[in-house]
Amino acid sequence: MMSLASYLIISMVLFVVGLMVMIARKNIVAILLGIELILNAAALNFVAYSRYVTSNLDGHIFSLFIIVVAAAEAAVGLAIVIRFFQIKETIHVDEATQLRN
Amino acid sequence: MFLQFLFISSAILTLACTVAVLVTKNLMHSCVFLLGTLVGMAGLYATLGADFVAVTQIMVYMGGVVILMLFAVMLTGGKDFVSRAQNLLGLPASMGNKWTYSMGIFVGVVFILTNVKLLSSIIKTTPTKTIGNDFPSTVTQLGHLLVKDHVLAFEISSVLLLGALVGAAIIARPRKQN
Amino acid sequence: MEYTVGSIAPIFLSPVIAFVINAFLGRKLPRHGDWLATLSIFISFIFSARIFGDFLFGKFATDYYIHKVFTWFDLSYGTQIFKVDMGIYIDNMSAIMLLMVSGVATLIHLFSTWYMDHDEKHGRFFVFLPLFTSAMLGLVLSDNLFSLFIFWEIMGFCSYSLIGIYNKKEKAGDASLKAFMTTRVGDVFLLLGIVAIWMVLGSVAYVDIYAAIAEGKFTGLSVLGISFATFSALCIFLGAMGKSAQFPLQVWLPDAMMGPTPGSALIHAATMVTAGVWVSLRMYPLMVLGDITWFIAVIGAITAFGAATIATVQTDIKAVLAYSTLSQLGYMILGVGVGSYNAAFMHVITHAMFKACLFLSAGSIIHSVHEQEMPKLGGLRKYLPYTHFAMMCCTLAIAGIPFFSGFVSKDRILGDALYYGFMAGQNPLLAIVPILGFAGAGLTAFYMFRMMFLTFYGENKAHHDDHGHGHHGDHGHGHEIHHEHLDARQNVPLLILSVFTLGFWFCGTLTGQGFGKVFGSKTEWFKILVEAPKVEKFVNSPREPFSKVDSKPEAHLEHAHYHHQTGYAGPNPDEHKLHSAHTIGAIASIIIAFSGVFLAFLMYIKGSVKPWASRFPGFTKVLQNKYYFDDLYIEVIIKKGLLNLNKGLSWFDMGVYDRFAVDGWATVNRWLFKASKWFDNVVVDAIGVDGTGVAVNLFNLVLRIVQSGKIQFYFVMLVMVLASYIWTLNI
Amino acid sequence: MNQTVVSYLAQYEFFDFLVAIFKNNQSLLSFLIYLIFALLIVGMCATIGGLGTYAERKISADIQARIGPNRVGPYGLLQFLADGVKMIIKEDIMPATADKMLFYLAPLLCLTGVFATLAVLPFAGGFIMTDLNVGIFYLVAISSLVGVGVFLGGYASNSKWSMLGGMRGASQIISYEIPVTISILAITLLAGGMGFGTIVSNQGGLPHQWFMFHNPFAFLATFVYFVGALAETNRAPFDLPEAESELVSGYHTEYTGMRFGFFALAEYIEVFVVCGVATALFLGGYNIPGLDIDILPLQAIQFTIFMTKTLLLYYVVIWIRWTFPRLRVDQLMSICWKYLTPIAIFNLVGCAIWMVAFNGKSIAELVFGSH
Repeated sequence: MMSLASYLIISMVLFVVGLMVMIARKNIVAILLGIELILNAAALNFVAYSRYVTSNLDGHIFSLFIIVVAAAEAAVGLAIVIRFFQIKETIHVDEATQLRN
Repeated sequence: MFLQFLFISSAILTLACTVAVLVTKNLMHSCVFLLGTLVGMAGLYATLGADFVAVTQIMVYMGGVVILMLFAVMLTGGKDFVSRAQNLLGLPASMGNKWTYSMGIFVGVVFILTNVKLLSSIIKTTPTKTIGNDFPSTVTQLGHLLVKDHVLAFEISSVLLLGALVGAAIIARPRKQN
Repeated sequence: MEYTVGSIAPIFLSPVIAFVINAFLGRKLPRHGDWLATLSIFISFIFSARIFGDFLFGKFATDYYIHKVFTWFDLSYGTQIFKVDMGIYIDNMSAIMLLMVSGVATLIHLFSTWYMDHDEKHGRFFVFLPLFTSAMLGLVLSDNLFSLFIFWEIMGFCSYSLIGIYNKKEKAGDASLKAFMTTRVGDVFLLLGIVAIWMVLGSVAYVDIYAAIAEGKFTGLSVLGISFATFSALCIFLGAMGKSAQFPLQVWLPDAMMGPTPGSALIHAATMVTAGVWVSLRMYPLMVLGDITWFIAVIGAITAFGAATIATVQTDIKAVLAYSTLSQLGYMILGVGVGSYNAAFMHVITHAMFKACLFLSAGSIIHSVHEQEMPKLGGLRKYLPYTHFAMMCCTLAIAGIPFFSGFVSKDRILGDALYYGFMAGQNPLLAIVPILGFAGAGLTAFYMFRMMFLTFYGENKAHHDDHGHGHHGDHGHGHEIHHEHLDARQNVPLLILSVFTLGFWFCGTLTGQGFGKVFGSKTEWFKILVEAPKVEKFVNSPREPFSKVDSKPEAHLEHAHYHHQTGYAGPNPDEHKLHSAHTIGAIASIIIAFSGVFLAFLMYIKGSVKPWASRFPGFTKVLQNKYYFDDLYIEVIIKKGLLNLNKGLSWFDMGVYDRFAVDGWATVNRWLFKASKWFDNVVVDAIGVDGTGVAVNLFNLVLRIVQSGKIQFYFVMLVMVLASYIWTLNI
Repeated sequence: MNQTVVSYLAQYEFFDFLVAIFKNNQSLLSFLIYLIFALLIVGMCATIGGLGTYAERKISADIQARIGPNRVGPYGLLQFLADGVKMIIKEDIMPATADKMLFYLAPLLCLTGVFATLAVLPFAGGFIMTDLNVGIFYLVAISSLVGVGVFLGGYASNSKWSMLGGMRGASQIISYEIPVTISILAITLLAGGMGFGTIVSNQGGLPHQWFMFHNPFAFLATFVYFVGALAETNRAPFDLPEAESELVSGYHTEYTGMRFGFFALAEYIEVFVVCGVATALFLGGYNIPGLDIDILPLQAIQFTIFMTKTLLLYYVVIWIRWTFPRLRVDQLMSICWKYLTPIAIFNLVGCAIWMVAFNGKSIAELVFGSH
C-alpha cells in the first residue's frame, strides 16, 4: 500500500485540487491557497522519489527550497494583496488590471 | 502497522482537507482546511522518512504561512468585516460561481487524464528500490548537503528570504493619506 | 631608509587631500578648514625635510638620485609600443626645492590664517592654496615633462583663481584673465616642445632626455630649418618665459597682485614663477645643446634691468615688490643663461625666502593700516616693529648687501655674467648682459630702500590723514593703528623667514667668498649638491618601479667630498680668469648696492636730492606706463592685428562659408525634401503606416479574445496547452 | 530511528516477558506502552496545569499578603478540582453569530499543540515518549499550533474584543518565535544535535556543566529564551492578548465552560512545557550531579531533579506575572524586533565563533582545565 504510486496519486490529487482552486476562485487569497497546494504537491513528489527511486537526499533539499520559496512567495503575495486592497477596496482578481497605482 | 496507520491517517487527512479547501465557500474555512492539508503532508513526509522536511513543513506553514493567510483574509475582509463575519459568503463572486467551478472541473479532468497517462507509463518504467523499515536520521546529511553541495542555492535562498522580508514590509506598509 | 610610495606620496597627496576636503566640506569645518590646509602643508614639509636631510647629511652620494616609475597607461599592441610612465625623480636639487616650497608654503599658510581671517573669501582661498602648493610639489617631484605640464597647468588655473578671488572687483577679474591668457602663450610653446621631444624619443622623462643628449640622438635632426635641439629648447624656454614672466610676456605678473597678499606671496616666491626657472634648469643640457644660452641670458638681463627701472617709480607697495620679483626672476634666468647653474638655483631659493617674507610683511602692513599707497604711509617703524625688522632684513638681502643671502647668490650670478660678457670670448655685443645686470642691481638697492624709507621712516601720514577724513570709518578699526604684538600667525612667520636671509645658511661663509667659515667642512653644501646634470651618467640608467628597492648604490662617492673650496670650482680651464671676474664682481656689486642705498637715503630721508620723477618727467611717464607694454599688446597686437584677423575670418565665415556651403546645401535640401515628401505621403504613409494599422486591427480581433487579462483564463490555457503537448507525445 | 520509551524498555529483561504475554505481537505491545505512557504524561501534565491555577492563586495571594484559596481540601489544594467540576457542568454558550466550526476547533487546536509538545519533553533518561532527532525543532514547530488556535478563537467568536485579542496573540506568538528559535539554535550548536537526549546528555549535573554557563553568549541566550517564551505563552507582562483592562478577556471572551477551560489548561501546560524546555536546554535537564548513568531506579531521582528545576522556573513565571506591569503593543513589538532578535542573532554568531575558537570547551573547562 505504501508505494511510490500512492504518493504520486496523492500528489496528483493535491495538484489538481490546487489547480481547480486557482481556476474556480476569484479571490486573490484563495488563488494563493491554490498555489500553496500545487507547491506542496511538487514537494511531496520530490521526497517520494528521493525515498523510492534515488538513494540520496537531494529530493529533500529540493523540497526544503520549495518550502522556502513558498514562504517568501506567500509573504510578498499577501503584502501585494493587502496593498491592492488598500487601493481598490476589493480583492477580486479581475479588478487587478492596472500595472500602476 | 504503525507506519501504515500513520500513512493512512495522513493521507485521509490530506485528501479530505484538500477537497474541503476546494468545496467550502468560506475563505476562512478554506485556510483552516489548508492547514489540515499541510499537517497531513507533514505526516506523509514522516512516513517517507523525511523527518527534517516534515518538521520544517509544520514550522513554516503552520507557524508562518497559514497565519499570514488568515491575517490577509482578515485584513481584506472589508471595512464592516466584524458585522458580517463569515459573510465572505456575502461575496459569492469572489469565491467562484457555477461557471468558474465547471471550468475548474473541466480543467481538472483534463489534467487528471493527462497525468494518468503520464503516471501509468512512469510507474511501470521507473525502477523502485526495495526498502526496509529503517529510517536513518537525515538531519546530519541534510546539513552537510546544504553547506557543501548546495551551498550556493542555500545562500541564494537566504538572499531571497531577505528580499522577500524587506519587499513585503515595504509593499504593505501604511501610506500617508493625503 | 627606503623610499617607498608611503614616504614620498604624502608630500604631494596631503595637500591634495586637504584641497578635496576643503572643497567639499570646507563650509562645514570650523574656520573653513584653514587649519587643515596648514597642517597638510606642514606634513609635506616634514616628509620633505626627511628627504632633504638624507641628501644633505651624506646619506647618499652627491650624484645620487631617486627615480621610480609606474605605468600610467599601456596601449601597446604587438610590436607597437605605446607606454606612458609616470614617476618621481628626486635628486639634490629636488630635495632642496621640495624643502623650500613646503617650508615657505607652510609659513604662508600660517600667515594667511591671520590675514584672511573674517574675509568673505576665506573658505575659497583655503581651497585653492593647498591645491596650488600641491601642484608645485608635484611639479618638483615629476620625473617627466608631461606630468610637469599637468601640474604646470593646475598651477595656472590656481593662480587664475587666486588672483581673481575677489571676483566682485572688475580689476581682479581682468588681472586673473590676463595672467591666464598671457601664460597660455608660453604654455602652447611648452606643449609644442614636449610633443616634439616625444616625437623623437617616445618618452619625455628627464633621464631619457639626458641620455638622448649624451648619446647624441638629437644631432642631425632639424625642424623648420633649425636644428631640432634648438627648436625644442626654444619652445620649452618660451614656456618658461611665460610662467616666469620674462621680458615680452612679463605683463601679467604686476597685475597678479590683485589677489590677497599671501596668495601673491605664494605666486611670487615659492611656487608659480619659480616653475619657469625650474624647467629651464632641468632642461639646461638641452638649452646648451640647442645653443640658446645667449638668448636666455639676454632675455634675463633685459627683464632684470627693465623691471627694476619700472619699480623705481611705483607707488603701490605691492607693485614695487611685484616688479622686484620680475627683476629677480630676470637674474635667475640670466644666471641660467650665463652658465651659472648653481648660483641661479641658489637665487631661486634665497629669493623665495626673502620675497615670501617681503610679501608677507607687505600683507602685515596692509592688513594693519588698510593702505598700500606708499606716499600715504610712513613712520610705521614705531607701530610695526617686528614687521619692520623682518622687512629690513629682507630688503638688505634683496639689495645685495654683504652677509645677506641675496648678495651671495646675486653676486655669483653677476660674477659669472661678468666672465661671460667680457672674458669668455663671446660675441662682444653680449657685454650688455653684465652691464644691464649690474645696473639692475644698483636700481634694486635703490628702489627697495625707497620703499623702506617711504613706508617705515619719516612721519606717519596715514595716521594724520585718518583724523582728517571721516570717510575711512567704514574700515571699522581703520582709524587707529594698533601697536604690533608678537603673534604666532602674524609676524612669527616673517621672523622665521627673516632668519634665513642671512647668507651663511647657503654658502657656509659670511659673504660667500670663502672668508669666515661658519659650518666647518660642510661649508659649500649648496655648491657641492647642485650642479648641472651630467648627462653621461644617465645612459642606460634602469627604470625602477615603485615596488622595488633602489638598486643604485646609495653612497658610492666618498663623503670627504665636502672640502673647503674658494670661489668657483667648476671644471673650467680659465679658473684664474673666472676667479678674478668674481672678485671684481663682488667689489663692484658691493659698491653699486651701497651707492643705491645711499641715493635712496639722500632722496627720501635727507631730502637733499629731489626725487628724479620731477627731473625726468617724460621718462617717468614711460616708466609709469610700464614701457607701454600693456598698450602695445592691447592697442597694437590685439586691436590692430588680432581683431582685424578675426574680422577677416568672420567675413570668410559669413560671406563664403555660410553663403555657399550652408545656404547652398539648404537649397539642395529643399529639393530633396520635396521628393521625399512625395515618397513619404504615398509610399510610407498610405501603404506602410495605414496598411500596418489595418493589419494590426485584424490581428487585434483575434488576440483580444486570447489576451483577456483574466488570469484564470491563462491558467486554463496553460493547462490545455500542456495537456495537448503531452497527449501528442508517445510514451 | 529514534530512541523511544519502547526501545528503552526493550533493553531490560522484563520486556521479553511482556512480549511473550502478547504472543510476540510486538506492535500491539508497543502501541499499548505508548498509550499508557501518553495517558500517564497527559494526566500528569493536566494535573500540573490544574495545580498551576492553584499555585497562581496561592502565590499571588502570598505576594499580595492574602491567604488565597484555603477551603477545599488541605490548604485549599483541591480547589482546582472544584474549578474543573464547575467548568464541566457550566452551560456551553455559543454566540449566535459565531463561526461554529472554528469556534469548536480553536480550543482543541490550542490543546493539541500543547499536548503534542509533551511527546518530546525529557522527564528522565529513557522516560521520554520519543527522543526525536529533531526534537526541539519539532517542539517549536508544533507549539505554533497554539498561535493558530488563539487566532481562530478570536476570529470565530465574532466579537471586537476577541478579534483584537486573537490578532494580537497571533502576531505576538509568531514574532516572538524568532528570538526564541534563534536562542535555541545557539544551544543546538553547543549540543551538536536537536534531539533532547543529545542536548541533555551533553550537559552535566553541576551548574558549571550546564549550557547556561557554557559561555557568555549562552548565558544571554537563556534570558532571551525565557523572555521570548513568556511572550509566546501570553504570560504577564506580555499578556496583551487577554489584557483584562483593555479587551475584557481577549480571545476567549466569548468562551464559557470547558472550552474556556481548555484554553486555560493549554496556557498553564504550555508554561510548564516552556519551563521544562528551559530546564532541558539551559539548566542541565534531568542530570544528577556527579552521576551520568540512567539505570532504572535512578530515574526517580532524575525525574525529581527535572521537576524541581521546572517548577522553580514555573514559580519564577508566576512571580513575574504578579510583579511587573503590562507592556504596550508597540513596546512589545519593539522589544521583540529591536532588542531580542538582534541579541539572539548576536548570541548565535557568538556561540558559533566560540565553538570554533575554543574547540567547544566551556568557560569552566577553560578556567579549571579539562576534566
